[in-house]
Amino acid sequence: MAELTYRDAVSRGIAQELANDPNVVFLGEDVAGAGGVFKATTGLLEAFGPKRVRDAPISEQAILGAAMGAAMTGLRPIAEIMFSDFLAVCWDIIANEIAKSRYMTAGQMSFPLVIRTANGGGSRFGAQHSQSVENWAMAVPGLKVVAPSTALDTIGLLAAAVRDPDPVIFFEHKSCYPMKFDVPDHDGDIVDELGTAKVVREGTDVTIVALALMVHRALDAAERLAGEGISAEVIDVRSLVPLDTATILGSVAKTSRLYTVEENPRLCGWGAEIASIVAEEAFWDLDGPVIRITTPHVPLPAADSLEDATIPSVERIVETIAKTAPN
Amino acid sequence: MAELTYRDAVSRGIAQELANDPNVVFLGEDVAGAGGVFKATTGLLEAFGPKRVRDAPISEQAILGAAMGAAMTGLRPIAEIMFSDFLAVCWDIIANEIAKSRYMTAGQMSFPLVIRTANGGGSRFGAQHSQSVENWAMAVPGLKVVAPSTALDTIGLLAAAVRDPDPVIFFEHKSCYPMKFDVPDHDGDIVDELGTAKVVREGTDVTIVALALMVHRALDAAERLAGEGISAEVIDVRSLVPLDTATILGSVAKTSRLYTVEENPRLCGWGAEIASIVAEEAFWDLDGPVIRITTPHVPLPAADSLEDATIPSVERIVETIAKTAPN
Amino acid sequence: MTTMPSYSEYGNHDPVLPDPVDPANAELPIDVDTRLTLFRLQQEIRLFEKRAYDLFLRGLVKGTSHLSLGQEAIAAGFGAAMRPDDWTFATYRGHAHTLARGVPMTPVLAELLGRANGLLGGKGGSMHLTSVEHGVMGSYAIIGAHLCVANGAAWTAQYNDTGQVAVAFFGDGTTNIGAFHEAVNFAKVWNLPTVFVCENNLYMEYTSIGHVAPVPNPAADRASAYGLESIVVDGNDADAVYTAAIAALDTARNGGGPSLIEAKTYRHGGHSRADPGKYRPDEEVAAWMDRDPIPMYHQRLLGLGVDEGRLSAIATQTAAAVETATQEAIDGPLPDLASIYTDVWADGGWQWRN
Amino acid sequence: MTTMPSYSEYGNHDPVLPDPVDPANAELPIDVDTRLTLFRLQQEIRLFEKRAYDLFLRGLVKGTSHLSLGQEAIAAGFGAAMRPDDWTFATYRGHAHTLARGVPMTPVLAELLGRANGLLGGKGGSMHLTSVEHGVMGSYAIIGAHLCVANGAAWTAQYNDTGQVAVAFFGDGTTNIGAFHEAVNFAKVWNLPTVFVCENNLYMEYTSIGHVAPVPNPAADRASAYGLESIVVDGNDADAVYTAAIAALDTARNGGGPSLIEAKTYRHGGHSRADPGKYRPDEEVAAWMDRDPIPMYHQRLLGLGVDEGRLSAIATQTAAAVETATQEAIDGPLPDLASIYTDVWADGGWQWRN
Ligand SMILES: Cc1ncc(C[n+]2csc(CCOP(=O)(O)OP(=O)(O)O)c2C)c(N)n1
Ligand SMILES: Cc1ncc(C[n+]2csc(CCOP(=O)(O)OP(=O)(O)O)c2C)c(N)n1
Ligand SMILES: [Mg+2]
Ligand SMILES: [Mg+2]
Repeated sequence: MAELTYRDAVSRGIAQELANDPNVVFLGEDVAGAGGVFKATTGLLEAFGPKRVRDAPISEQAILGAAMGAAMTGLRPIAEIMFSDFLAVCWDIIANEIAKSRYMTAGQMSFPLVIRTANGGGSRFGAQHSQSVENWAMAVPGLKVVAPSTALDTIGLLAAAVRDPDPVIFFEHKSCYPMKFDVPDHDGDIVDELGTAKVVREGTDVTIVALALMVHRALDAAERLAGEGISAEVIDVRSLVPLDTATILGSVAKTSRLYTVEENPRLCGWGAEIASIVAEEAFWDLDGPVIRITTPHVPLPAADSLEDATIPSVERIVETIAKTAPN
Repeated sequence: MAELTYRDAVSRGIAQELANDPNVVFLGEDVAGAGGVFKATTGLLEAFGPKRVRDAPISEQAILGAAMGAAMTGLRPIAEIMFSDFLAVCWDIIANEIAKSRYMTAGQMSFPLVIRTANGGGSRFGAQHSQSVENWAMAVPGLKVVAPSTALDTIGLLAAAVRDPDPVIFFEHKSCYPMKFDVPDHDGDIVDELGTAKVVREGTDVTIVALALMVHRALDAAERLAGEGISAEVIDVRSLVPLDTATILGSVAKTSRLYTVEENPRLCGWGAEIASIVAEEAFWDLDGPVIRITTPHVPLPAADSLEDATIPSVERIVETIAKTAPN
Repeated sequence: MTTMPSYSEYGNHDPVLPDPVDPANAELPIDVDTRLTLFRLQQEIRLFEKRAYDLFLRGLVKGTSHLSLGQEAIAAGFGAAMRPDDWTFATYRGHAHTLARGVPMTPVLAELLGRANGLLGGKGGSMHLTSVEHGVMGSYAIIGAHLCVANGAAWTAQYNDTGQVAVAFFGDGTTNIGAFHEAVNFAKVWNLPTVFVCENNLYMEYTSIGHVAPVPNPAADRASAYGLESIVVDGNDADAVYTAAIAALDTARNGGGPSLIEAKTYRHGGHSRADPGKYRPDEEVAAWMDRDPIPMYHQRLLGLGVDEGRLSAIATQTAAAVETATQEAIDGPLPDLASIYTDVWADGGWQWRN
Repeated sequence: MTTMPSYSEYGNHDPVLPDPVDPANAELPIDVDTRLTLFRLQQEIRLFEKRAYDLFLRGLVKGTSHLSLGQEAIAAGFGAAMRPDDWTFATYRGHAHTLARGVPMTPVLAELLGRANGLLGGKGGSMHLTSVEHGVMGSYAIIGAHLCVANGAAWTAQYNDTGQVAVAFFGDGTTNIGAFHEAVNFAKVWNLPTVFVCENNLYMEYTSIGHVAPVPNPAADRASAYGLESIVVDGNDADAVYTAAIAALDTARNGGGPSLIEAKTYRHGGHSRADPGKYRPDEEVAAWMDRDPIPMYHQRLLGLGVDEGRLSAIATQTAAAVETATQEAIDGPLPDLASIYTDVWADGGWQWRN
C-alpha cells in the first residue's frame, strides 16, 4: 500500500500507458519540458523522450486536430487541454469533428484518443479557470466522459481511456490534485473499466450520486447524516458516458430517494440527466422528489469566501438532505 | 392578417429593430450583399446601408468578439452565425466571454447583443449542419436562450431579444424557414416578451412541452391523440432562459403527466432540465413517469430516410404517448 | 475621423480576370502517360459532377452539394502526384478530391442519393465523403478544422518515418479563420509533412474574397508568417498544379516540412446547389469560362502530339462509367433504418448506458 | 526520411539577450512632463506589484497572479499616450495596464485580496481587472479572445466617429492562437481603430517562444499577412514605446486603421505566482535584469537634466500610496455572500426562471 497524490497518479497513469504501447504519444502546452502547469506530467519527457512527449504552441485547435488525425492513422494520442474552460476554444474539433467522424464515415475511422483536462473550482481562479464542464461533453453524442475522484481511479480509468478505441474526455479535478490516497500494491498495470459507477458507501435511506470532488463532500455529508439518523448510500458515478445506470437505479430501488451533487452549474447538468432517467424509469420506486444539489446557475466568483459559498459544500448537502429526507 | 414565412419574419424583425434604434447594427458572413445563405436577411443592406448591415470574413470568433466589444461600448449588435453547429468555433467568446463578463466585472458592463443562428435538422445536411444545440447555450449561466416556432413569434421575440439588455442566443429553425404563418395586422412594432411560454393547445390528460419545429409536430400529435381519446395540452416553451416554469408546472398540476419533445440529442437536453424541475417541484402532482421524447444520442445521419427516422416524428410522439398515457 | 473601407456594390465589384496561360507549362517535364492520367481525372470529375447536378435537378439528391466544376485541374494534379498511401483531407467541396484518389463513382454518387450502397451508407452525405482505403481521410464541412486534422496524420507519418504526406485542400475564404493559422503554424513548428493547398476561386460563399481579405493572395501572402515560401500556381493548368504538387510532396517526404500552395481558379457554377452565382460580374465569369481547364488541357495534349482518338476514347469511357454509376446509384436500396444506431462507437454500436 | 525539429533541452536553450539601449531614444521629442509621467507610472506599477508579491507570500492573495515586473515600460508608454476615452483590453497579466490608465491602487489590491472594496467586489480576481470608468474594458484570462473583443469597441468608435482607439495587449505566445489571426485580419478588413500590442517577453508560460513559433518576431513577422507594417520597439524603453504608441494611436484616430506593434521585453519573475522561472538560462536572466527599464529610465532622466529630487519625490509618494492601499485592502471587509447572486443580468439579478 503506497500513498500517492491524485496529481502523481496522473503522471503515473500516463507513464504506464506510454510504457505499455509504443503508439501512445502525449502532447500539450508546457507539458514536456515544464512537466505541466499543475506538475501532473513531470518526468515524462525525461523518461520517454521528446518524440513521445511533446510541447505544443498555444493552439488548442491545432493540438486536438493533431490528436484526431494521429488517432485516425494509428497512434493513440493523449492530449492535454490545460484548463477545461479552454475546451471552448477547440470545441469544434471536439464536438463536431472527433465526436462525429466515426459515425459520418460509417465506421471507417476510429479515434482512440484521450483529452485530459483540469476541471472544477476551489482554486480561486475566477470564472474562466474554474468551471466544471463535464456536462458540455456529456451532451455530445460520440464522446466518452470520465471524471475520477481518487488516485487509484485516476490511474485505472486513465489507462482504460487510453486503451479504449473511442475518444474519451478525461476530467481531472484541480482541487483533487494535492489530495493523497492509498494505492494498493499491484502487480502489473492498473487498468479499470469505463462505464462503471462505484458504491463508495452503502446506505438505506437515500441515494447520493456524486462525481469527482463532490464525491468527497458527499461522503463527508453521509457521515454527518448518519449522526442525524439518515443512512445515505453514496455512488461515485466516475463515468458519465458510458453511464452505469444499473448501479444508480439499483440503489434508488433500495432507498427510494435520489439526490445528485453536481459542481457544474444547474441547468442541463449531468444531474438533470440522471434525475430524468430516474423520474422515467424508477418513478414507481420513488418515495419523494428527486433533488439536485448544484452550483447555482451563475459564473463562479473569484474570492475565496464567495467561491466556497457557491460550489456545493458539505453543509449544503447535509442541510438539503436533512430537510427533505425521511428518517 | 397577412401571410408571412418564418424566413421573411426574420428579416422583418431585424428591419424593425434597425429602424427602431440607430444603435442596432447587424453583421455576419454573406448577410449583407447576399442577403444570407438562407435568404433570411434579404433587403437589409439596401434598406439600411453598409454602415449598419455589414459583411464579415469567415472569422466567427472575430465576428462575435466584435459584437461583444460593440455591445459593451454602446451599440446593440445582431450577429449571425450561419449554422448553429458553428457556435463551436466561437464557443469561447460565447460561453467564457460574453456570458461571464458582466458578472466578473460586478456589473460594470452590459452586453445587449443577439446571436442569431440557424438550428436543427430536416435539411439532409448531415451531422455538421443539422444539430440542435439550444441545450449547449442553456447550460451556460449568463446567456438568454430563445427559439421561436412561428413567424409572429420570430418577429416579436427577436425584437424582445434586441431590446433586452442581456446577451440572447436566438435559434431559428432551418426547417421552419419556408413555413407560412398568419401574422395579424398590427399598428407599430411587434415586440414580445422573453421568458414566456405559450399554451398553444389546451388539454387535460397529458402535458407536452416542445420547442421550435417540435411544436408543430407536437400539435399534430395532439390532434391525432385526440382521435384516440387522449386530451393533450401543448406548451411552446419559446424561451429556455429565462424559463417560464410557472406555465409548465401549472399545466402539469392539471394533467399530472409530462412529456417533453426535444430535437437536441438525448443527454443533458433542455428536456432533462424541465423533467428534473418537475420531478422535484411537482413530484406529488405526477401520476406517472416523466417521459422525454428526443433525438437518440447519435450524430445526425444525412440521408433523408435516415434523418427522418432519427428526429422525433409525429408518429413517434403519438406512439410514445398512446402507449404510456392514461386515457 | 475614422472611415469605413469603401464598399463596392454586391455583384458589381471589379471583375478579377484570369492570367493568360503560361505557354512554358507545355514544356514541363511530364511524361505523356501522366498527362493522360491528368486528362482522364479531369474528365471523370467533370462528367461525374455534371451528372450529379442533373440528379439534383431531378430531385434525387436531397441535401446540399458543392461542385468543383472549373476547378478540376487542382484535384487532378494532386491526384496524379500523390503516392497511394498519402492522405487527402477535403472540404464539403470534396467530390473531385475523392474521385481523384481513385474512389469509384458508384459509391460516391449513391452517397449523394442517400442510398445504402453509398460510400458512407448514406450517413455522411455529399459533404463528408471518406474512403480510408483510398487515403481519402474525410471531407469536412466546418471551415478550418481539417487543416488541423491533416497535421495529425502527418504526425503519424513523421512518428513512424513512413514518408507519407497529408494534403489538405481548402478555399480562399478559409484563410481568414483561426484554425488556418493554427494549423499552418503548428505544421511548421513541428516540421510536419503536411501540404496545404488553397484553391482560390475568388469567392467565399457569395462574397468576393477581395472584400474580406486584406492581401491579394490570401494564402501565399501569408506564407511568410509561418516561415514558408510563397507559392502561387495556375490552378486551371493541371501541369502547373502537378509540378507544384510533386515539389511540395517531395519536400514533405524528405523531412523538409510543410508547404502552402495557392492555386488560382474559378468555379463555373454557384457555391452550392442553392446558389445561382449572380454576384459575379458577367465579364469575370466569361473570361474564366474561356479559361476552362479541360478544353485547355485537351488543346495542350493535341499540341504535344497526342492522338485525338486517345482523348476521345477517354471521354467515351468516362461517360460510360458515369452512366453505370448513375444506374447503380439509382438502383441502390435505401439504408436500413437500423444503421441509425450503428458506428457511434468502435464496437459498432451506440450504447451510452447499461 | 521525415525528421523532427531538433529539441533543445528545457532551460538549456540558447539565451536570448537584449539589444543595447538605443541612445537616440533620449533624443526623442518628448517633453519633460510626459517623461516624468512615464517615470511615475513605471514606479507605481513596480512598487504596487512588489507589494502584491509580498502579500502572496503572506497568504493574503488567494488565487493566482501574473506580474509585469520588468515589463512596466510598455504599460506606462501606452498609459501616457492614450486619450482618457481610449479603451484598454488587457490579459490576466493586467495589473500594470489597469494602473497605467489611472485606476487607484486600493481597489486593485483589494480585488487581489478578494475583498468587498475590490475593483470587482471580489467577483473577478486578479485576472479580470476592469474599470469601465477609466477605459479599462476588461482583463481576459483565456488566450486570444480579447483581441477580437477590442475590435468591437473600435467598431463603436468608427460607427460613432469619435476618434477613440481600442488598444489590446497580449503576449508572444498568443500570436499562435487562431483568435489572434482572426482579430488582426478583421481589424484590417474593417479598417478599425485597433492597436494590437504584443509584449514579447520571450516565453509563453514556461516554454521559450523560440520552441513554438517559426519566425523570430512572432508578431512583427506576421504583420504583412494582414497588410500591416512590421513594427518592433524596445519594450524596456518607455520613450520608445510612448513614441510608437502615439504614432499608432494617431493613425487609428485618423482613419488609418489598425497597427500591430511588437515590444521586446522580459519578465523578472516567473509566469505566475506558482512559477520560479527556472527554465530560463541564468545568463539570459542576468542580461535582462541589467536592462531593467526603471533604473535605465531613471538614468535617462538624470542625463536629460532632471533633478534627482523630483525623481525621489515620485518614488516616495508612490511608496506611500502603496502603503495606504495595502492598509485599505487588508482592512477591506469580505464580500457579502448575497453578491454571488447579483449581476448575472443587467437587472442586477440572476433569475433564470419564474
Ligand atoms: C466555420 C464555418 N463558417 C462558415 C461556414 C459556411 N461556409 C461554408 S462554405 C463557405 C465559404 C468557404 O469559402 P472558401 O474557403 O473560399 O471555399 P470555397 O467554398 O470557395 O471552395 C462558408 C462561409 C462553415 N462551413 N464553417
Ligand atoms: C486558450 C488558452 N490556452 C492556454 C492558456 C494558459 N496560459 C495562460 S498564460 C499562457 C502563456 C501566454 O503566453 P504569452 O502570450 O507570451 O503571454 P505572457 O504570459 O508571457 O504575458 C498560457 C499558455 C490560456 N489561458 N488560454
Ligand atoms: Mg472560395
Ligand atoms: Mg510571453
